[in-house]
Amino acid sequence: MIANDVKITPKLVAEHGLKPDEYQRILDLIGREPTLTELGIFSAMWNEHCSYKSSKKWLRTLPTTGPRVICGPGENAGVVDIGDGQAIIFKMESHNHPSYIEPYQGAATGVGGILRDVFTMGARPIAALNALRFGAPEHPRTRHVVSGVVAGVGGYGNSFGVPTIGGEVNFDESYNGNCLVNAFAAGLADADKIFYSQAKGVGLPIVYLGSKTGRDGIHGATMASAEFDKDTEEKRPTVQIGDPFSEKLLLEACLELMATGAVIAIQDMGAAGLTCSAVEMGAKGDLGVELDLDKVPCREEGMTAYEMMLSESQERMLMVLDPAKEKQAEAVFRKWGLDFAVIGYTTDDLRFRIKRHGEVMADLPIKELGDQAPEYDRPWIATPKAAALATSDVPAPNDIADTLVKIVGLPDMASRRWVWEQYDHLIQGNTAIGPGGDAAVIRIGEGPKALAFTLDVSPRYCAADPVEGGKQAVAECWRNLTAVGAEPLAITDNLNFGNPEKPEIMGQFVGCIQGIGEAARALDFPVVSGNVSLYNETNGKGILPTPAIGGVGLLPDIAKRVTVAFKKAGDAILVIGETKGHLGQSIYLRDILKRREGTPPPVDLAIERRNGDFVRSEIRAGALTAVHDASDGGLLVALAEMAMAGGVGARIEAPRDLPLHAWAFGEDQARYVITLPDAMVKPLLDRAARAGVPASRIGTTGGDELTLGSGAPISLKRLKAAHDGWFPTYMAGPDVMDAQ
Amino acid sequence: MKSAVIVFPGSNRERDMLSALEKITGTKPVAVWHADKELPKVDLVVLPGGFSYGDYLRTGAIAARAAIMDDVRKKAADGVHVLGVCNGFQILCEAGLLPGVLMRNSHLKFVCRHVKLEVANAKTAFTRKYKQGEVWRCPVAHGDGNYFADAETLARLEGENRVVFRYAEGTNPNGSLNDIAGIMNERGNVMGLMPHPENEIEDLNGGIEGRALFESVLEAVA
Amino acid sequence: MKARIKVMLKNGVLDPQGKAIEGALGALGFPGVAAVRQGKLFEVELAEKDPAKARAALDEISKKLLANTVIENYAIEFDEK
Amino acid sequence: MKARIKVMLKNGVLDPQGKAIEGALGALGFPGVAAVRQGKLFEVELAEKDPAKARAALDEISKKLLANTVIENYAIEFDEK
Ligand SMILES: Nc1ncnc2c1ncn2[C@@H]1O[C@H](COP(=O)(O)OP(=O)(O)O)[C@@H](O)[C@H]1O
Ligand SMILES: [Mg+2]
Repeated sequence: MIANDVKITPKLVAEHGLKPDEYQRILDLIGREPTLTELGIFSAMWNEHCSYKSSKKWLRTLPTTGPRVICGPGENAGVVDIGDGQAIIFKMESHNHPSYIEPYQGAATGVGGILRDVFTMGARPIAALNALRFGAPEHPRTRHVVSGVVAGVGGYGNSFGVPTIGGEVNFDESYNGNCLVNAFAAGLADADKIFYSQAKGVGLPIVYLGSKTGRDGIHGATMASAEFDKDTEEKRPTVQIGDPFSEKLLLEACLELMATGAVIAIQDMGAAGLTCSAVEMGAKGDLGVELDLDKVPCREEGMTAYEMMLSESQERMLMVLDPAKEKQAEAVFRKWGLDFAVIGYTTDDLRFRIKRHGEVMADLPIKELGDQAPEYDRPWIATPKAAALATSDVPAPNDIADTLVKIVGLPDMASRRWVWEQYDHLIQGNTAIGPGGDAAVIRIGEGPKALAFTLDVSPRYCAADPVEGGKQAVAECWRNLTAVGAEPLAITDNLNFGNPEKPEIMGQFVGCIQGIGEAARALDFPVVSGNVSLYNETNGKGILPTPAIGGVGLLPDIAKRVTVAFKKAGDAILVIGETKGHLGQSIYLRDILKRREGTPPPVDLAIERRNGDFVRSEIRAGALTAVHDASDGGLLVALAEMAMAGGVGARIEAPRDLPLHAWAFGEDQARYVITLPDAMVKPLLDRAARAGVPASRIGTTGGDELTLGSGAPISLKRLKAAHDGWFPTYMAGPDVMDAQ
Repeated sequence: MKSAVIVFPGSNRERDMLSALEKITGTKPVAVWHADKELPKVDLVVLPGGFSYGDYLRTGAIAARAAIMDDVRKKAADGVHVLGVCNGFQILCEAGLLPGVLMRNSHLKFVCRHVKLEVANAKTAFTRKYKQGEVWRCPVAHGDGNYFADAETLARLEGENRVVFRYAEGTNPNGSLNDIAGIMNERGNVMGLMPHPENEIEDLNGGIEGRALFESVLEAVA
Repeated sequence: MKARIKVMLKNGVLDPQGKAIEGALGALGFPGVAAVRQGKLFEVELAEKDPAKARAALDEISKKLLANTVIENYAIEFDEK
Repeated sequence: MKARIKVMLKNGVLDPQGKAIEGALGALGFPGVAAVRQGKLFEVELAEKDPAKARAALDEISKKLLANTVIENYAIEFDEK
C-alpha cells in the first residue's frame, strides 16, 4: 500500500495546472487517489511542454522522413545523414518564460538544455544558433532583457566551447512581456554510433550522472506552459542556474563513456528532470523503472520525493548501463569530477515505482503516463485573409536615399554585431562563414565537406497570413542555405504562439503548420525535430505567431562557398527572380509608413525551388563572386548590405517598369542578388533563360557609394554609420533590473 | 618539435591548439591531464584557451594551483618554452610565471572579433619569424583580457622589452594597459597572450599570420 | 558617508563558483572547509548625510543595479552608525 | 564555525565593474553616489573549532586561493567572536 498523507484537493489539482477532466482521467487510469508525488509526476508529464497535448494532432501532419533522415522527431534531436558515415544531429528549443524572469540564467540554461539534447545522442556540438525576440526598444524592460539574454547565451556557449554562429534578433511590442529565446544546437557523430533513449534489458542499472539535484526550477515545466500575469513575481524562486563548466565536463565524460560501449540508453534531464527522463526511457523500451531516491546525489538536505522528481537542476543525465562495464563507467565520471550513482534498475512490470526512505511514494503505469496523456483537438478559427494592398496605395518616400539609410538603421534591420561579438563564433577553428551572412558555414573535420546553418521566420507575415507566413519561413531558410552554396537537408522548428485555448491563436498555429508542411514537402526539406512553446501571453495579449525554422544544408566542397560581400569593383550585379514590388507587410510599410497592412508576399514553392536550384548550381560551378537573398527590406536593402559587407559600392540602374520605391523596398520572394565578372554575364543569362529563371542585370560594383539611377550617391560611410550604430547606441542606455 | 598541451577541466580550445600544432610542426602534440604530476620531455608546453574551472573565482586562479603546474614551473626554470594563450595566459599570471593580471574587459562584455597585433619585440623565441613592428590580424575571444600591472612592473616590462604583442590601430578590445596583448618572462622562454594565433593558421580562418608564432618556436628550438 | 552592500545568492540557488572553490580547496589540502558560498561586496561612498535617506537610496540602487533580486539577497551596512 | 572573507581590490588597481556601476548610477539619477568598488565575499563553513587555528587556516586559504594578493586585499571575519 502506498502512503497517502496529503489530501488531494481540487485547489491542489489546479495548482498543478491540471484541469478537472484531466484529473478525472488520472483517477480512472490508476483507480485511486494519487499521492502528492504522483500528482506532481502527472502534472509534469501532462503539461503542454512535455505532452504536446494541444499540438500533437497538427505536428503529425509535418513531413518527417527523407532519404537522408536517420532519426526524425521523437528522440532528443533529429539525425540526418551527411555522407561518409557521418551524421548531423540537431534541434531547437525554447526557453522563453525563464528568460523573461531572469534573462541571463534563463537564456544560459536554454543553451545548456539544447546542447545536452545533442550530445546525449553521442554528438560533439559543432554549432549553436539562437533566435531572439524582444519587446519594443522603448519598453522599459527591453534593454535589460536584451543585455541579459545575450550575455547568457554567450556566457554558456562560450564557456562550453561551441561556436555560436548565427540566429535572429527582432523587436516587437507583442514581446514586451514575453521575450522569445529559441536556442539551436547541432552536433556531429558517426552515423553508426548514435545513442538513443530507449531502455533495453530487464534488471539493468539506471545511473544518475552529472551535477547534484537541488530545488531548482521545481514547477519550471509547469511555469513554461502558463501564461504570465501579476503573480509572476511569486514564481521567481524556480529560476535555474546554469553551470556551463559542469556541462563541459559532462560532455567530455559522456563522449568518453560512450566510446567504451557501456551505454545502453541515455537521456538528458531537461524539463521535469528525473520524471520525464526516467519515464521516457522505460516507456520507449516497454520496461518498468524502479528508482530509489535515497541514492540520488542531492545538493540540499531534506529533499522530498516530490521535489526530487520535479527538480530541474541542470547538467544531469540518466543512463542505462551495461552492468559489466559499471566500474569502468564510474571511473570515467570520477575522473571528470562528476557525480555517478546507480539509483535504480529496469523491471519487467511496466510500472514506474519511486521509493524514498524505504517507502513507495509513487507506483504508476509507465506507458500510460506518456501514451494516455490528454490530447486535444482544440477549436480553431482561420485567420481572416487580409485585403491585398495595391502599390498605388503606398506612397513613395520623399527621398529614397534617406529612406534607405533609415531602414538599414532600424532596430529590426541594423547590424547585429553588438550581439554576436559577445559570442565566441570562432572556437573549434572551423568557422568558414561566421555570423552576419545568409547562413553560417562550418567545416567538417578537415573538409572539404561543410555544413550551413540558419534560423528564420518573419512573424509579421505569419500574423497577416499564417499559411503564407509558415511557407515563407521555410522558404527563406531554404534560400539562405542555398545562398551560400549549400544543399538544404532538413529543418527543426520552434513553434512559439499564444494561448491555444483561444480559437484565433489556435488558428494561427494550425495555419503556420500547414504552411510549414507544404513548404517542407515541396522543397524536400523534412522536419526532423522541434519544439512547441504555447501560452506566450501577458495579460491576455499574445505574441506574434513565431514559428522559427532552423535549417541545415550541406556543401560538398567548402572552397565553393560564397558570401554576401561585394568582392571588388567592376563585377556585374544581377537579380535572379522576379521583382513585382510587393509592399504589403513590408518593412517599408511597417516602419517608415507605420502601417501594418496587406497580405505578405506570396510564396510560390515551385519558383522558389527553380530559382534556388539555379543559383546553387551557378555557385557550385564557381561562377559567382557574391550572393545574397533579397528578403526583409527588399532589393535595395540587400544591395546596401552587400556593399557594406564588402566595403565596395555600386552603381544601380533605376527600374523602368515599376515605381522606384516598390522596386527598392518590395519584398517579393524567391530572389537573389548575385555578382560575377562582367565577361561571364552573357553565358549566365543564357543558362538562366534555358532554365526558365528570370535574371536581369541591374548594375555594376565599384566606388564607395551606392548610386541608384540619376539619384544622389549614398556614401557607404553614411549607410554603415546608421547600420552599425543602432545597436551599440541603444544598448548604451541604462540597464535597469526591475523596471516592470 | 615535440610539444604538450595541458588539458584542465573546462579547457575548450585545446583541440584547436592540438590541431594547429600538428598542422604547423608536423608532429602530433601530447595532451597532458592537469592532475598528472609530470610533463613528458618536450620543447614546448602550451596552456590552451578555455574556461578552466568555469573561470570561477578568478580566471585561471584554480587551474594555476593544479598538480601539473609544479612541473610547468620546473620546466620553465629549465628553459623549456611555455606558451599560454588566453586562459593559458591568465593561468600563467595567476601561477606567478608571468607578472600582472588579466581583469574583466573594461566594457564588461565578452568580445570575439579580429584585432590587429603589432609585434613589439621580434627578437624572441615566439616572434623571430615576424618583423619588428609588423602588424597582423588575429582573433580574440575573451571576457577577461584587460591586462593590469602596477606602475613599477609595467615600467620594468616596457624597459626590458618584455611586451611582445600590442593591440594596434585602435583595436584594443579590452582596455588593457599600454595596449598590451602579450608579454614574456625575463628569460624569454615563457610567453602569454590573449589573442588566438591557433585560430589564424589556414585560409579557412581568413588569414594565416598566426602560423609565424609557432614557426618561430619551431625555429628557436631547432 | 560610506556604506557596504553585501549581495549573496539566495538559499537553495546553485552556486557553481562556491562549488568549484570547495573542490579546489579540497584538492589543495584544506579538507576542513565545507560549504563555500561566493557573493559580492560593494563599497559605496555617498554624498547623502542623512542615514534614513542614504539607506533608502542604497536600497533602490541595490534593487535596480547591484543585486539580482530574482536569485540574490542583499544587505546594507554603514561603516559608522 | 562560520567565517566570512572579504576580498577587495587594492587602491590604485583599476576596477572596471565598479566604474561601470558608477556610470550607470549617474545615468539612473543617483548623482550623490561617488566611488563604487566591487569586491567579493566568501562565506565559509569550517570544521575547525579553535579560533586561532581557524584564522590561520583561513589566512592561508585566502593567500593561496581566494585572493590574488598582487591586486587584492582580504580580511577575515568570524560570525560570532
Ligand atoms: N514542432 C515540432 N515539430 C517536429 N517535432 C517536434 C516538434 N516539437 C517537438 N518535436 C519533437 O518532439 C520530441 C519531444 O520534444 P521535446 O519535449 O521538446 O524534447 P526534449 O524532451 O528533448 O525537451 C522531440 O523529438 C522533438 O524533436
Ligand atoms: Mg531532450
